[in-house]
Amino acid sequence: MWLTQPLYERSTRIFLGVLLLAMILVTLLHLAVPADHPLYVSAYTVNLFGKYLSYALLAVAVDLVWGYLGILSLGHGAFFALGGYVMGMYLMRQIGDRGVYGHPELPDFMVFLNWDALPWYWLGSDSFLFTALMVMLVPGVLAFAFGYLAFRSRVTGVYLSIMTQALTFALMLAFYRNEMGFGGSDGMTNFRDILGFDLRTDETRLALFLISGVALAVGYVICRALVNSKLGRVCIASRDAEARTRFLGYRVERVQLSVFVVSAMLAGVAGALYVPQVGIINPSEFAPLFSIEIVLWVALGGRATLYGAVIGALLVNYAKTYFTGVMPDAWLFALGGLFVLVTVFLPKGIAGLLKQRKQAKEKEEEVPA
Amino acid sequence: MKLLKEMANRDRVFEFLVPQQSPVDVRHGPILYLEDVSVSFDGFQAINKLNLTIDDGELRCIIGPNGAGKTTMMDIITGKTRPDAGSVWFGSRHNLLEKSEPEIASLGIGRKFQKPTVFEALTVFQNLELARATNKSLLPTLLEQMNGDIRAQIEEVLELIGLKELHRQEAGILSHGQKQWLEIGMLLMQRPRLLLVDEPVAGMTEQEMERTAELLTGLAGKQSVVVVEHDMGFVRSIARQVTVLHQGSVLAEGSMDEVSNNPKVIEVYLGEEA
Amino acid sequence: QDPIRVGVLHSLSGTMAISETVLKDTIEMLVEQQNAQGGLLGRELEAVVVDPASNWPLFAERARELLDQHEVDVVFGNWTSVSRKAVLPVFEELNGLLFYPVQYEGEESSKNVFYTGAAPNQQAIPAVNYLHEQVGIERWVLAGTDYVYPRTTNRILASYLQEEFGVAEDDIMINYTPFGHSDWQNIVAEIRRFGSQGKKTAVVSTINGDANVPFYRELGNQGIDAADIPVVAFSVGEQELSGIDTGPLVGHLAAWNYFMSVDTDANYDFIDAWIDYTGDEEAVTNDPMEAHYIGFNMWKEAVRKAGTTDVDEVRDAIYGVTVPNLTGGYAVMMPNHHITKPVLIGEIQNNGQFDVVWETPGTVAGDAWSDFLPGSRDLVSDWRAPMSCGNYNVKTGRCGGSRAAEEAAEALGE
Amino acid sequence: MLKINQLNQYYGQSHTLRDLSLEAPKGRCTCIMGRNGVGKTTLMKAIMGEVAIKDGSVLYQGETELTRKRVEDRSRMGIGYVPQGRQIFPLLTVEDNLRTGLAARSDGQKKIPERIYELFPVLKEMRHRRGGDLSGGQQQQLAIGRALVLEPRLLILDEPGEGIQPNIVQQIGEVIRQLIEEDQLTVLLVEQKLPFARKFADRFVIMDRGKNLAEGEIAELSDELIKQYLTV
Amino acid sequence: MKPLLACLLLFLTWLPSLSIAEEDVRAGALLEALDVRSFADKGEAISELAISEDPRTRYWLNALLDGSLQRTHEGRFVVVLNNRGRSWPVEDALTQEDLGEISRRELNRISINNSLRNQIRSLIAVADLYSEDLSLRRASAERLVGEVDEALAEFLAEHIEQETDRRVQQRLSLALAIYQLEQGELDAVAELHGSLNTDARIALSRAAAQEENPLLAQEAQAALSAIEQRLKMNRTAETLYFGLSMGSVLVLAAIGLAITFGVMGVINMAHGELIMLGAYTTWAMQQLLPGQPGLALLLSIPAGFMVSGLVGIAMERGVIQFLKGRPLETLLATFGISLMLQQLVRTVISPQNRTVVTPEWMSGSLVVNDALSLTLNRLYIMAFALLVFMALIYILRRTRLGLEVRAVTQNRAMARSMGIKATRVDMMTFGLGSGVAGLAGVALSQLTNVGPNLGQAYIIDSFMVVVFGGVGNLWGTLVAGMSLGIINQVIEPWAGAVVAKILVLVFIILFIQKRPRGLFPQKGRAAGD
Ligand SMILES: Nc1ncnc2c1ncn2[C@@H]1O[C@H](COP(=O)(O)OP(=O)(O)OP(=O)(O)O)[C@@H](O)[C@H]1O
Ligand SMILES: Nc1ncnc2c1ncn2[C@@H]1O[C@H](COP(=O)(O)OP(=O)(O)OP(=O)(O)O)[C@@H](O)[C@H]1O
Ligand SMILES: [Mg+2]
Ligand SMILES: [Mg+2]
Repeated sequence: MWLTQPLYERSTRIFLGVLLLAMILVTLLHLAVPADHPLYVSAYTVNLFGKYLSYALLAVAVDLVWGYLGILSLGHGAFFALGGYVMGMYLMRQIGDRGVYGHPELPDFMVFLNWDALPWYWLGSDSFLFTALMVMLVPGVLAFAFGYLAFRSRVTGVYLSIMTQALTFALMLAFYRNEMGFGGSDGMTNFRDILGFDLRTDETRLALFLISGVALAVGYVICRALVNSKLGRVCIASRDAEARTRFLGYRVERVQLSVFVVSAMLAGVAGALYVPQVGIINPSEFAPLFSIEIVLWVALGGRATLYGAVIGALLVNYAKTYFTGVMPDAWLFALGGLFVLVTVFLPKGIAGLLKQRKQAKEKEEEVPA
Repeated sequence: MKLLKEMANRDRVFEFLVPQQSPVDVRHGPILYLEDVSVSFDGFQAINKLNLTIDDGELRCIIGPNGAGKTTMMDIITGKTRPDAGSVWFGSRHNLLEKSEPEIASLGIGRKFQKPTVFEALTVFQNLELARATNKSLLPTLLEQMNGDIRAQIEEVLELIGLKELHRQEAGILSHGQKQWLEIGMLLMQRPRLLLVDEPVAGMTEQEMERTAELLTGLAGKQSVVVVEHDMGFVRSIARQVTVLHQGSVLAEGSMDEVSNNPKVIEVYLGEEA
Repeated sequence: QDPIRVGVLHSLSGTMAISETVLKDTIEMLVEQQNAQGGLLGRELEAVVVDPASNWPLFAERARELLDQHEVDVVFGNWTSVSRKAVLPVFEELNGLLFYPVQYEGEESSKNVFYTGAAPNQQAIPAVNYLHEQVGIERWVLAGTDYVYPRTTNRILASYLQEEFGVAEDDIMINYTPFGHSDWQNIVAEIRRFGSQGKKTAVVSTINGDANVPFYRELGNQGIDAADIPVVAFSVGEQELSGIDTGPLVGHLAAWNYFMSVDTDANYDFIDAWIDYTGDEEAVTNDPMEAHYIGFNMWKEAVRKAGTTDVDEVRDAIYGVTVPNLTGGYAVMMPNHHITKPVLIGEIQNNGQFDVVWETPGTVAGDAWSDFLPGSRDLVSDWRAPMSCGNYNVKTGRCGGSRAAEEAAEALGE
Repeated sequence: MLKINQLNQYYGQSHTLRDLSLEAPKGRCTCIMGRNGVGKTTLMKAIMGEVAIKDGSVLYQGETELTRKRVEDRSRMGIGYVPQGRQIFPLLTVEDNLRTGLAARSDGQKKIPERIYELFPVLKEMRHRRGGDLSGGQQQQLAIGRALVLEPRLLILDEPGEGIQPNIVQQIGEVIRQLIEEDQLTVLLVEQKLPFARKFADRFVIMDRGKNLAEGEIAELSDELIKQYLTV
Repeated sequence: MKPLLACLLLFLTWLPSLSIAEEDVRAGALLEALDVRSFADKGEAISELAISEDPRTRYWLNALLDGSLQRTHEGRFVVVLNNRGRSWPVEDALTQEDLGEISRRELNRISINNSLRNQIRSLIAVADLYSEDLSLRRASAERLVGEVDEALAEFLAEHIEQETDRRVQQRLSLALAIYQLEQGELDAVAELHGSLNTDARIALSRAAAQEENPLLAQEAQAALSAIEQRLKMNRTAETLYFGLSMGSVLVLAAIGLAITFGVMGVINMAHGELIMLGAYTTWAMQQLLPGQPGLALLLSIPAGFMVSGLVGIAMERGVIQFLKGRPLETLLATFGISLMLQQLVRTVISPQNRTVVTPEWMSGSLVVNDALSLTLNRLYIMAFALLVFMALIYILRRTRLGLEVRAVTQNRAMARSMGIKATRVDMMTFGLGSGVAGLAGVALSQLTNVGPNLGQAYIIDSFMVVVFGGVGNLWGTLVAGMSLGIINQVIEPWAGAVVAKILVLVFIILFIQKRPRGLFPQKGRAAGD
């Protein structure tokens, strides 16, 4: 089947292997090593890794549309945030009557706004299955509506990029409004448990970390299968010569739309995994700058490689954590400098560097032969 | 060399040259029918009441001065440009003005562009693969698997266009002439009912021109071919029926000899010496 | 001996750096001063600074890092409400201690947070009292940035104005703008029209941060004078004014619990120390800095009293701790984790300072739950045993939601 | 006028020009021929500095080592270039396209020489149209016109007749001859079409796989040579 | 308003002065009376002071007004000359002798509040009616509208005759008419008919609402509806003005980007920071030329252009030139640069906002009529935006540089083959776009915060404007900026600022569906591929 096809491919195997190994290692180091041992991985770190992994999935989603379809989405944060909000609503409902006002059904911010019933769009948010569905559907539907309009009228290039930016910006402003019923600027926080498991225990954290890893693996394989298929080549074709692809008989806008929707859904899943791990979702995830940052991860890691996106996301976020800790006053210099240096010296990102290495090695092997 | 000999053997019928079953209805006349087509750009009348019919299986050469509207005419047929007035029919069933580019392409109209356009980031092989006539809607495209049949088809064309050695190269690095060939190859893979070929031999050597001429004449009969070219030698070698366009409408039509002796054509196009 | 670690959780980059960096400096200064006096419990103090970069999820991550990795004994930090909400679960889970220095919307009382800034009843309510009683305001514009603090404050104020002063609904205009709003032409024009109906009008501004400069500029340019329509602001302090040319703003008001211009020796000492610390003769002090000053001293006293930095013991010791504030009075830590504060109304002067024109006779105790909101009217907060609850409903006699209450119930059950 | 010595050029790993040497004498038209992909365009680009060369030299006017000159300066030294694929500026008007050539003129002239419009009347007609809107052949004429604006001493033409109607191709040929005869212009021409080459060139060079395999006066271009090198 | 007249009398009758010693004792007592806690008592004391016959009254009132009248701990009255820093230079309030610097700890301000400030201003205004200075008289007449009491009315009725300036006369009779209307005089309605003055309108609506005099009520009502009609028109004009001025800010912010992004194709995320640098240049200029904010502002125009332009050139040389043909990568690199520039400003200058003073000639508004006044700063900015725009159009359309820029961006290799020095052109173009961003910064410093976040606030809007107008088309940028400004300001009154912003964004998204290449797309074949 086309979906399993990437599993026979070397790069995918390496990727999955490394990911699996890392997950096992972290789990072992967390569970089996005593806390005072230098190799011990604390719950804090596990949590951090879990967050990175959900970012990595997001980056893969962006790479799918940017790298292969040529659509520079400056609004993928919107899909991520929507997935996050759907999950946030579920988590909010799980609080039940343990909120500060003790209302059995309404979240605190609604009690505070004097609402007496849940708005219709909150219906079903107490069911996990429904939530799991909506996590993909909501971003998917938005991506479909937006993409349908945009691709049908052949909005391309920077126009499309800026429109995605406008989309996420508009959503941000809208979610900041208290009347929207999503908690306004404070968003949702103070979550208690998920599926009955207490979110504040180390075990749940570890589980979330592992689930994020699995989600990343699955998402990666799906994307890989997609880009390896003929459809993937059509994507590249339409990226480079859209009109020509049409003259071959491909309905480019449908290709774009479907891949865009898949990518948005993946972003939604990433958001849903992210929220329980960081414990808050608020409109700042819709901020255009965040969406730009995602693109930067991908560019830094290496565009149109998928694994590059993962590397980029992990690296930049780790760098951010590291720098804000050790040099709080100057970390922006370091991060900004990193971006500049990588673009100037590593045009194809880190993945490009790896490829070059590999090729150089192959060359060396060839020469004596 | 071997291939060339084979090519020379005109009896041979290439598998991929067999036209695809197509819903185009040509029982009642021509395969392509343009009537009173006009288009203007910012007030400039590029096509002016153009009438043109192409019969099924015909090979038609279209010549005419630079800017006469030849490429624009092809743009109209393939749906890239919408005319201001007139009608364009494909067979007697399909009104091309109502269709989008992909629809027109899947009806069986293939086109080679004046400036060669290939997918530069894909390999030569993949370029041909994408062009191959097959169901091009979403799911089949996603699920299609490479198999021996397809590969054989592609390799055949690869050999024909002389790019076998380069088939794993990205198309972006090809030279101008190689891109021309690749585009012809893509056209062949498409197996269209009607081929629109815009200046196929620009940048080719004499011998390559001959090869192209053979290829095109070989196609005619089963498929309809419309060729635009400025190289008179080439046109002469393939032409049966020639149409001369001038300032957006037909100036003359007839056999090559008739046309090349037409004083008006000589004046605006051929010049004394040709 | 190990130093006592004091966590500092203020954004040093991003949009909030503008307000928060001085607070980081304040804590560093206080730590330095304390060390100069021989530390605390015979141990050195050490400030651990991290940068949450104005990013709310990062606040939670950083908080966890401070408590989990750096094992700090206390944290001073946060500015925005949302950042506080983001770190709250972390502090409750890891049983940390957070001193929050900014005026806020109330409606919260956590076992692990001490609110040293003003609750709405320590700022908003006295301010409108002043305007109504002393200035004779009859018509009100409640203008704010669209987020929780202004929304809450305005809701409280609207119901307070209607209930207490019988202001008609028509005489209240509520207006919200996005963060960083910069084009105020229309709104100011509207305010001008609203204010020119013959009744004395005032604007109660909960406009936040960067939006203030263009707002005041537009006021000045459209010729709205403090004498015609005074603006009383709850988020504009000396820090914000230092970025504005205050010439046209003279006479507009602000309500705080501290002004740099307050004429006390303690204040002058603090200012001088601050100027020396920053090396900037023009450096200004403001209300949240005073809140940190009070919070730091309270924590210090509590640690002394408890003889340890253990969170639970410090918490138990801190109730009732009284330290001098900078305006000539005393601040007491209440069992609801809020403190007592005087409320001052100041008029803007042309040198970017405020001149106090009115103050509450004594200090006001902070109220976690507003008396003017239907949902929270019945809630009280008292973290001392045996109640030990942040949101005890006096009507139902139950302690809602909080984790501590659950624990208490469990403990009782066993 | 132009002397190329042992030129080597690589695209990444692939060796495109191999020890290529050739000469374009002053006041004559040298025609380079060869199959597709043998490196003709690459050679032209190497002369113009658009591709980097590995080693070898390109001597201009007997003394100037072109490889050491910046790209911009080459046109200022009197080299006009008509690239393959036209390369006009699509969003500039025809007039502006022509005006770009004025930059390289040493006499600081600000006006487009009338001569260009006389040669290609169509350009005058379409003066205010965007270059990109023109038909293929019109663009080709524009590209040649643009190169002539700078009144070159050496003119490099890469398949100039491509896509141009026959009578204009003739005309272009005649113009080139005229310039050669009147102004002692040197021309380096890439051309596949034998009749054209035979008619307008003085010398020929046959290239294959990046090498110069044969050269001589155009009269010496025998059918044998053609068969040997130009047949696929 | 008794004191008003009293004060007036004082200024009229210039009494021979008493002996110095006597005078000082009296004056001391007058000032002493001011130093009381209660503002009511202070008000009394001010009236006392006003009717005292001391020639220094005006000096004291002014000092009181701007808060510089203070008292030392020893009880001496002083006037503070400069109130920044820890010690302040002062002079004696009675003798005006220089007392050197006194620590601020030693000083207590005689504070006033808004109502006292009002009182003092009115006192001064009445006195100003006699000033030689026409502008003072006009301002004073302006102030008196709506403040007339019985005593003043009588006086004014006489005074109008003596006044020579028509504007002052008109204002005074308006002021008088309002008073008369309040007294129930029917004639006054005619005088107020059609007046857009707020106090007049209030007086009319009061008159219309009262019931004792039905005839008056009726007349007043009629006058009022005429006024409403005119007000509506003025409001429309006002909204239009707001829209245009917001539009010109958008245009100004975006126009530099229209060059670096629109023409050169560099997705310049650091554009906002270049704007910020321009704004900081204005601040620095004002620091260099203290006391001359206007001159400093004018000088900042070339300076801001240079600073941002040079930084832009450095960016181009240092980074962007290596990214030729990789436009998307420029997003990455310039984003990095933008982070660094922001932090640079934070560490080198300060994370806090800086004060940029608005020069006298730029503050306030141009009064068209009582209901419509155009804020001067925005008027200037509008003109400035147009000027910058015209200059750019000229450069790009009419100069050699413009041609070369366009040639290089469309086909770099070919342009170089044509002898165009592409490197230099790139540098100049990017410098030009950046410099223009700097100009925008200079202008914005007059409207908004000058702080490290300034750029962030404008970057998204700028991209929106450029794209909406059609990339690569300067006219498009102009029209797009202006229309977005107007749309926003038209929606805002009924939808609120937040929703207006959202609606504008939605509008842009939908609009682009209709015209996928902006308002003024590049047309023709070439644009297609
Ligand atoms: N989008 C457009 N905008 C303006 N003019 C156009 C446009 N498309 C074509 N034209 C004009 O229409 C005329 C016909 O162009 P077309 O490309 O069809 O010519 P052609 O016959 O193919 O010429 P050639 O043999 O040189 O390729 C030309 O003069 C061209 O300038
Ligand atoms: N950018 C490139 N990178 C790698 N290889 C290239 C590149 N450009 C051209 N080539 C290769 O170099 C060889 C020579 O190309 P060139 O364009 O010089 O051929 P040409 O002789 O001009 O052919 P034609 O007659 O088709 O124009 C070709 O095989 C081509 O594939
Ligand atoms: Mg054509
Ligand atoms: Mg070539």
